[in-house]
Amino acid sequence: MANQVIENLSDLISLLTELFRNGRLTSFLGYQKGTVKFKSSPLIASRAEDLAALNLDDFLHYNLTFYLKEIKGKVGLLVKGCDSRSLISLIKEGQVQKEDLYIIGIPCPGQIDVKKIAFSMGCDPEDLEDITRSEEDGVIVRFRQQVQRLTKEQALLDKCLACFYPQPLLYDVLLQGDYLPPVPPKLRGEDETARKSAAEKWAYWSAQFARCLRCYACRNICPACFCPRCVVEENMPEWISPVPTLGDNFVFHLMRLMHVAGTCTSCGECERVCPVEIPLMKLNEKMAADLKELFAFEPGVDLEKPLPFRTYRQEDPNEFIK
Amino acid sequence: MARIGVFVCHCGTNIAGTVDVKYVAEEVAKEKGVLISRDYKYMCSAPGQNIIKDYIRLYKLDRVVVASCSPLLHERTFQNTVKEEGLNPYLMEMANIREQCSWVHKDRVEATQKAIELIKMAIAKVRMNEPLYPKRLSIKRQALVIGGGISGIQAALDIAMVGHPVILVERSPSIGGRMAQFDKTFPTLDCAACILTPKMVDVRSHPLIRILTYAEVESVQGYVGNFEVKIRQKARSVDMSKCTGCGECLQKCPVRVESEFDLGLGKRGAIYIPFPQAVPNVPVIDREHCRYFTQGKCKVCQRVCPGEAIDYEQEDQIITEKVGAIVVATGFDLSEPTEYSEYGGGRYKDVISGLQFERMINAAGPTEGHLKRPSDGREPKTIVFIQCVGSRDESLGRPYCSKMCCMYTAKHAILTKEHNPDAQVYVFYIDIRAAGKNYEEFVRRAIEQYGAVYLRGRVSRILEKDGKLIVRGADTLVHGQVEIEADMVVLATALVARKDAVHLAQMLGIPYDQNHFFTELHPKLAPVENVTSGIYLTGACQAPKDIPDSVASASGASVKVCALFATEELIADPITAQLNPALCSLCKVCQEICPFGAIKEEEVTKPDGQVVKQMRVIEGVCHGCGLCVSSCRPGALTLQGFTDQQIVAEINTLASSF
Amino acid sequence: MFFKINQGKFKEWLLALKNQGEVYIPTKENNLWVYALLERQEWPAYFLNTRIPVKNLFFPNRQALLSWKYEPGSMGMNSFVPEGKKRLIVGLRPCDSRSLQLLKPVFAGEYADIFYLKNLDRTILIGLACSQICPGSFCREMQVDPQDSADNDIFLRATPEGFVAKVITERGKGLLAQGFFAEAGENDWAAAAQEMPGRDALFDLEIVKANLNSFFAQEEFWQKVSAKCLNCGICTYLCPTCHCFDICDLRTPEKGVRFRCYDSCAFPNFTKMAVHNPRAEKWRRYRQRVSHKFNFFFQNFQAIACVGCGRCVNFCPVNLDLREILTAIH
Amino acid sequence: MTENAQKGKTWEPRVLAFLCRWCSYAGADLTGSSRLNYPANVRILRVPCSGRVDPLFILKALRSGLDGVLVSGCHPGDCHYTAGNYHARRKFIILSRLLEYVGLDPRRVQFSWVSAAEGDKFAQVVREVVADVKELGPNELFRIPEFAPE
Repeated sequence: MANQVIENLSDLISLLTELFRNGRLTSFLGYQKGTVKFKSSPLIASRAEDLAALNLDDFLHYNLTFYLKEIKGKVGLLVKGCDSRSLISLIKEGQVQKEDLYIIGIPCPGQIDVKKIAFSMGCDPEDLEDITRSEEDGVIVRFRQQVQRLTKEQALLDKCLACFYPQPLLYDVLLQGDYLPPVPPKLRGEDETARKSAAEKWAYWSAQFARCLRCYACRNICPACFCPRCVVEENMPEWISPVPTLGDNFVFHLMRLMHVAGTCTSCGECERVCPVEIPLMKLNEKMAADLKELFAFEPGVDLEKPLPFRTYRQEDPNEFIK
Repeated sequence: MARIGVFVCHCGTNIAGTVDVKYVAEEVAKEKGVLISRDYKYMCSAPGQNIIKDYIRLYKLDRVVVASCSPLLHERTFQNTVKEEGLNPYLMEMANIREQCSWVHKDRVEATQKAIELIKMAIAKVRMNEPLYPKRLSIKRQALVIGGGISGIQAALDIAMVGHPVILVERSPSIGGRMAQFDKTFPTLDCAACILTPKMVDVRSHPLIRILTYAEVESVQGYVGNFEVKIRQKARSVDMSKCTGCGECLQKCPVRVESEFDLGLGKRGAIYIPFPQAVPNVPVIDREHCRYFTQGKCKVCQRVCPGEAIDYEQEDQIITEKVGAIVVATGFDLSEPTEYSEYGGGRYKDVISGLQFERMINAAGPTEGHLKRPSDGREPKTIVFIQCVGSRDESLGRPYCSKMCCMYTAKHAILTKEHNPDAQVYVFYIDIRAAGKNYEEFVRRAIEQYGAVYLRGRVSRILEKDGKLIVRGADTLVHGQVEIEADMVVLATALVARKDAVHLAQMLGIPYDQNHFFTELHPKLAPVENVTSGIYLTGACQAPKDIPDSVASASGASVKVCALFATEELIADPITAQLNPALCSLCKVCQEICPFGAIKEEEVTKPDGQVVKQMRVIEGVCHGCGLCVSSCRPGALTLQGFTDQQIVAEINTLASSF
Repeated sequence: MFFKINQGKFKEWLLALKNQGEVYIPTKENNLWVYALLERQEWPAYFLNTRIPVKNLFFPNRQALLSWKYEPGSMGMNSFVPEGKKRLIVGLRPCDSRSLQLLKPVFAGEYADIFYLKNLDRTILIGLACSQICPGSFCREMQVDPQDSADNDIFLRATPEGFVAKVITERGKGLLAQGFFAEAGENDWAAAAQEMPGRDALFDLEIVKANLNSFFAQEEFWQKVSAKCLNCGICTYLCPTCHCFDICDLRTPEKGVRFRCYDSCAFPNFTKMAVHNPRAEKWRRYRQRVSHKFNFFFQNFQAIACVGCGRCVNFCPVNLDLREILTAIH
Repeated sequence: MTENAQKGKTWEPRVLAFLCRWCSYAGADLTGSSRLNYPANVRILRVPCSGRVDPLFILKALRSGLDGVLVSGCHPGDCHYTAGNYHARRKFIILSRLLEYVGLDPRRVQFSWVSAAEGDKFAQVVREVVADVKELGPNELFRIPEFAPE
């Protein structure tokens, strides 16, 4: 792995410009200024001239690797530590080749969770007027003439509080910066929904899945969902009705989980984009915990270890079988 | 619209006694597409089958459901019935209303209701059935035998005898294998060389057998009937076509190194043949030790060779061959005596392995058949044999029994006594396992006739003291400690898989167990077959085997090869996976999990000239398990005969909610 | 005709409305604003707009159309035409109110959609002026006034004390004549108008409309603007005016129900036919969405099928901003 | 279930069993030839291997209103195709745990290894599964409330 470090954004743009010029790149995936507050926008550059819009601000939630499903060729892209795990997953799934990519690692101070902040302030994300990172710790939020300081734990995405891979696991070059976790990473605590009774769990998830519109944003933004045709679109046989009934919604989400098992790195994009706030990360985390416990598998951290549904051990758990 | 006929069997009272067959036939007649629904006393009888045929003709049926006994019993029968009437046999489905309904339920109402639902499931499935046709594949009628021991030799001879060409690949410079190292064979005590050498000569002189010694299989591609193998012929540095086998070079070579064949008990030159009866009788130059290769000068062998056969410039060659079947006969290794430090294996010169003893007592061996202590060359008077050294030892992760040791130790005891009737022989054993023809008698002879002392117990320690070996152990039969002052100790080390067995297994796509022995298709009913069709196993690469077992399995494997070659073309069951490349994401989960290596990636040129990668199911290799199908997320794979559509149609007949 | 009401009376009035029919008010459930049946929840002190547009109450994502059941020798059928039960929706923003009227010609055409029309007919709409411009919205460019709306039966403006109400229809008037409201005048109404933060118009709708035809053939333009698009259905499903649907049956061997559910022109399958998909590429689908709203719909119904609510902008997972495209076309 | 209701019977669960054709299907045949009894609530669907059972089959069966699902294959090490059951086992435990997580009682979806020689075991497994499902009651989890069967 190269040890080259890029000093700053303008050096990065010069490097990319050079790579476009000499044909090493045909596309580049980065970030640009967003058009609504607290959001950047993905930048898809297909020539050096497009790079002028490249901009790194405080809101870089996007896991850009999902665009690799669609954008082929020699692609350069920015990855945060967590995003690089998706790359490893995609390489293992045969969806991209390392040689085709030019991977630029970027430092990440932890991504701001606007929904979490709004929830803790008892308002809607739309109501927040300003969020700025403070030098010492956490963020400063302005909301209806109030100013509030929040700690990182209060302001950052939960996944960032459990960031064990702040530096990309795979890269060609790194952008100068601190590759440290935003806070000392802690394994997520036990999920309280898991402790409920079966009836309570069913009631809880029914309420969640009942809202599902089946807009498929969760699937489409998911780097692990790369099938040319999703089973939900298969109609011979029809596994899942297009009608968003509770039952079909259940089957859709459980099916999707089964299909991304081992490839899903819990990047959380599905939950972020869900227009009806279904807590999909709970399911991803549940799956990740099971894979770890049952098969000692952690997604997206090891290029060599076979994916969990592509291998087996004779001594795999057997007690659940009569 | 399907034209379905349903035929409900009474099976005498077997079905009709519990299931209201008339009512069942009436009910299922209401299903969509069912043109005729009939019941009859015995559907499998000739008149019963005729009813089916008559209705196929009369109603131009294109689908048939037979509700009767288990398909495991009569699926073929009814497939043939419909076939005789011109229908594709795969357009017939069975509903099992006997074993899985009338025989297991007592309540007539419940059983009748269940029978109706089972038949409805079969109707739903058969609607989705499509005619299937067995696939035909060509066969290259040439076999590859890997390993030139007694198993490989026997297999090569058997296959060639039927008239098929055989390539016999052996890694060492000569064929012969382990058996060539042995002196006598149990339980008959005939000389190993006397019975092996003629077979080696037969192989050499057989016009259909091509021997490649000092060669190794490098890669194997393809599938049953159509393998492509690459074999590395290592540079022998001797031109086989010129060498006369005179042996002049062997005498004059100035280098002396330990002979592998004699397990360190003897020496050989840098140019050598492993043993006098080697086939081919052509030496090789061991470049690691040859003075010319290591120091740049010498060339003594070249000077003395009358045939000008020495060729220092020779290079490794890759030989590519097409074969239809492969016999794996790679044999075994022995565990290291150093595993037991308390026995001093490797430290005490006079603690040797059973195979070393075998070389020592062999008249053609390094001591010309004289028992000599490696330390001082004196004849040992007291010899202790220790059994199960490395076998049946959980602590080494080797729980299995090496099977041969009991017998060859008895043989060694007898041979020792025959060499020197005054010698004292002790054998420490755990159990004596002498299950084989004349085996038990043989062991009894060692004890009773030759006076070998058998002590049941483990040796805890061996100490060297004043040129003697003090063997301390337990005799569990008298519940006491014993200490024997021995001149030599022989360890029955374990038979283990070849060190590189896993590498070969992965190359051939054959499974192996935790001990790295190769796994047969079925331990009892398919002992020489392998999950990878066209690859057969024989000899001790599967598990410890003695000569009779090895030879028998070699002949078994050969028959399988010949049976394969006897068929005109391979007829593959049409219940195989099919792939639609348009839906494939190339994630290759199918390739990774297929137990048979039936899915491969290949490059395909599209009509527009574009070259794209595609996965392909090799139908001849696919066994139709459907594992890939259930693992294929976009649904690019389907299993003929058990498609998703068929299975969902069956489930849907049972649906009660939406 | 104007009326006014204070906060306390307003809450009483809401409860009293329950006698008239089902009352829906903006409610925050599971962290998102929806119109929920008034039960015990309070009237919200503050909300921007609902996440799920009000169309969902008229043209739901899961509409049962009919059911059937096989009987021996026959088949029973049953239609799910909504019962005429009266409903009142309180707190619609002007954009959503407009959308209901925009959809009317779609469902009232030659083949009248009884489900939509009956729902519209049985529902009294009580609109509410905005207190803030929503993120991503461009209502004023779309000629929707956040402070006034004629698309309701009653329209409210909030004041520090309570509300000023403008009566628009007769059935609206009937609801106010219940003793909760006091008469008010034009000046009260004007005083209740809130200053909306100013911003230069991003584009002129008339010019966009005029330019769209010429933009249609500019493939590169559409490719570029749609490059980010995910092909998800958020923009269409959250759009108050998108109305494409699919019809599917759910069934067992004996019985079944025919449903109508949303479909989205963003999905590749939307136009997929046996051997051909006229909009297989993403840019064609995106062009279709913009052209339909701002051009084709106008050709059919002489109105623009967009109310500028900004949901598609604010909730787009990849910040694909319709306003930017419209501005570019302008 | 409606049929039973019409006959005025009490509710009886319906269980779908996916059986691999080599071991469990043959085992179920042996149950029959041994004339052992088990409840008639089970419907058997023959598949080549437990590895053929896509988790979607199980979800589909539950979605269709079946009250329970049983998947049965060869014992570990006995798979006719050497490893189908091992691969299946991994998917099944993950699915089973997910179902439990969302509140579906794991007794509704059960797994067993039944060899061709275990006719008695098959009968026992069916008895247990049917008893479990009976205790759990009808699977109405996926039903749309407004269209609950009359």
